[in-house]
Amino acid sequence: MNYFRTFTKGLIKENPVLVMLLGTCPTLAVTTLAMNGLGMGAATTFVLVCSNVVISLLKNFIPKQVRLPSFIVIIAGFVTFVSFMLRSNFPELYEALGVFLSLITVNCIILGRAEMFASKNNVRASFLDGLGMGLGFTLALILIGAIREVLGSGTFFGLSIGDWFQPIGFFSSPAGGFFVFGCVIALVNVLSNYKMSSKKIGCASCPNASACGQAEKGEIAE
Amino acid sequence: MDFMELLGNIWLPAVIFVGLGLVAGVLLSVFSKIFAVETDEKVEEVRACLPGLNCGVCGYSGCDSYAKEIVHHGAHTNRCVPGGDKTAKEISTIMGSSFEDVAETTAFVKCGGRVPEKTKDLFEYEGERTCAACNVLYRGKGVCDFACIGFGDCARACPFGAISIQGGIAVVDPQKCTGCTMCTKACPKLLIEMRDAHKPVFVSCSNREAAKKVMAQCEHGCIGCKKCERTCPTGAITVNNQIASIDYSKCTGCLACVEQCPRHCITVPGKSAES
Amino acid sequence: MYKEIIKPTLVLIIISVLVGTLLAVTYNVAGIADLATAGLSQADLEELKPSVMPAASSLKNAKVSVEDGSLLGVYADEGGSGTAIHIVTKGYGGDLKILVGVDTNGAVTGAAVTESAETPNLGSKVGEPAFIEQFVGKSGALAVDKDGGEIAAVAGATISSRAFTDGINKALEIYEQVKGEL
Amino acid sequence: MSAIAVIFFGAILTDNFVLSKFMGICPFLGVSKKMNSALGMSAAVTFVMVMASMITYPIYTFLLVPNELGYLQTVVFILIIALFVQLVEIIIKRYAKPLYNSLGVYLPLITTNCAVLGVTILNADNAYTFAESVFNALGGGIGFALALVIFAGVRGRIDASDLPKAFKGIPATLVAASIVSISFLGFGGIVEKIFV
Repeated sequence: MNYFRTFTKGLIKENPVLVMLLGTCPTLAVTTLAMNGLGMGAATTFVLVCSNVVISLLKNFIPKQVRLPSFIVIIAGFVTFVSFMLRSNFPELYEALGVFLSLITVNCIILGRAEMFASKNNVRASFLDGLGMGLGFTLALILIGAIREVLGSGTFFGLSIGDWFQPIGFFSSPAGGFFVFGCVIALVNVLSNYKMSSKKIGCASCPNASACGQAEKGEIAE
Repeated sequence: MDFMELLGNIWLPAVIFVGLGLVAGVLLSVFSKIFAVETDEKVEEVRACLPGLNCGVCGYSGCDSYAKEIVHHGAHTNRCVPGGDKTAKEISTIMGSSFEDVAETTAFVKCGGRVPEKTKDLFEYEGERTCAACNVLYRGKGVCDFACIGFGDCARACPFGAISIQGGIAVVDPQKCTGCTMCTKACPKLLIEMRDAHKPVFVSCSNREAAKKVMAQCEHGCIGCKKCERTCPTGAITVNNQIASIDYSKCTGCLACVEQCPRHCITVPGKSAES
Repeated sequence: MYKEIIKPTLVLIIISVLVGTLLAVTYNVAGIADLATAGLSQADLEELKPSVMPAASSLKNAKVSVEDGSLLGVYADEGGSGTAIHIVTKGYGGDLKILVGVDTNGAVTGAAVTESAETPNLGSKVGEPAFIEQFVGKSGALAVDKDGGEIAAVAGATISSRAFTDGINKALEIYEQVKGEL
Repeated sequence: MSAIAVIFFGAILTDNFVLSKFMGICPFLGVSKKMNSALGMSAAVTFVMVMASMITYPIYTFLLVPNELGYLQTVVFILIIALFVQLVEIIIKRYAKPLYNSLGVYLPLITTNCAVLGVTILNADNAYTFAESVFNALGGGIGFALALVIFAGVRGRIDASDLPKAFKGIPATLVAASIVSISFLGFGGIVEKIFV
């Protein structure tokens, strides 16, 4: 089990947001500011790492019938814990993330890694995989957040980039989110000279692939 | 926040979760036991060897119903052409019935009009890159109305990747083609037909115009001169309404007609039309 | 029987109870409870005081019996110069929360937007002093010029301006009901 | 009455769950390739959203709020949704096999769909009444269906059109989603004024 590769694959090669296109809901919603992207990324990484570790510990005790509910309860527990921490220490980040903080529970990355990786590998690998995926997610969020913040409100991590630039409202609107995300993925396609985009979105990257009876019929979810 | 007060605040959530966990656990396990779907093992087994294409060549409405038919009503086990002999053998071992050879077929494209070597386009087409869309516009962009448009609707439909677009027209790779006929349904100009897999010869043209017009449109087109008809020892190849076609039950694969054809439009797969 | 029913149920119960009680413990121990209901913290009040009620000495959270969907909090000034009422109203982009200062005879002393989902540098202009100053000293039901009132709406942001004005009216209304209890 | 109508049409048009609230984008991108899978998915999502709102409302208002346990809402809601989805899947698999074949694959996807948990949390945060919650969920589901169906059509055209190589596939879809989302912004001022 090459631990180094488990860690780094989440960063670029299998970046959950830019390559596997998981967790797109928070990616579009909270990246109006780079700081929010960082906050959401950090919170998600914390939850991802903890749930991966706990799930890989308990994987042999949880019977098949109640596998999904048990995973989800563990993940939701960690998410609520993170929301406590944020509410007391970083209230303005807590306000900014809003409902998406509790939506981390249904973030496709966390359940995906839990189902596909943590429930099959030992604790150390799961920990590294969670960390790698989490950092990859955070990097992608900061990248998109920075672009939208600079173009949308003329500031970078809160510091104004000078008043010569008239901020374009479009980029901080939902439509802007889609647009920037699309362009970033196009950029990733170019940089990886089209190796990555050949990965189909079908069942392979779906978090429930292992738990779902229809997984081998790849083309339905195509 | 002394201990008693803490307990006071905690017992309620604990009770709630015991209740929720109990309800969830019981419901899930009881449901998955009572409502377990009684699957007939044998149907599952047979279904597992079928490729799952639901192409309908076997004459049933898809692999699930074909598997049921085999197990419950003793349908022939050699109907699955894409599965070929391998699937037929597996099913007959499961069912314990004797193995019947599968009449394997392969698809072929009734057009060899490569652009620009053999024929040319009538106009520059800027619209959507699908044959279906282009076919709506004056029956395609080629000078010959029957020509293959080459935007690859058939290639996209083929689950085995057996069809590729070469020189602007679709070409079938006999090794990869399993005879599932999905491409014949995808082609808007109905140019793709099935032939006996063991007889590697087919007419790669479907132009029914008079000879003079065909000459003007494409160097590869069949002009209905009937030379092939005269040389064929078994009378397998006949020309009806200006186009040659092969009856594969009579054809012995002697390839006599290939040399005779002045237009070289009777093709052997794998070798280009000229040789 | 055991394998298929009792074991899964037991496992699920244990997991959910564990998660539930751990959360309850952290919730109570870390005292998140009183954090949540405080609404505007002391620091926020100090920060908003100049634009909401310059004359006030210090605003303290006051408990009132009035129950209103859009009322978030009431903060009375110890110096007795008036009360600040924190309300939420439906703006163009989503919720618009305003802290409105009202003096003892029911006139507006100032206001500040505490949370807004208005379109940046268009609807959000209602939070700027230029627009808010129009409300200072006024009382009773106010309206935007488009609806025949004397408040000049922000150009191109009529919906936000109308929402802000409704918010001020709502605050004045609540002040009337709450006045007795202060 | 008008409040419910505002919420219902708001959820379909102005604050559409996918195009302006950004909930449920993962299945939205993954499934909207073919029209029939888009319809199947949105039917399943709408059904689960409405049922989830109906089940979570009483628990939230009568069990959690009186005892100040609001902080447990995430865990309780998601447990109920996961349970409900799995039960529905078992029942459909048992009794409606064809329905299961066409719709079954989407049910496990729904538990990880942000829109389903999102609608229950929004109902709780905005303290909607029971009718408002159900209509919010119904509107959200129909809005999801609307966005998905519009998108299946748009996507069919995009895949067939002639694009620069870098933009083929998902990037083009996202740019198209951005344009569709702008059009949905246009409904902004309308809904409030019609019913008030």
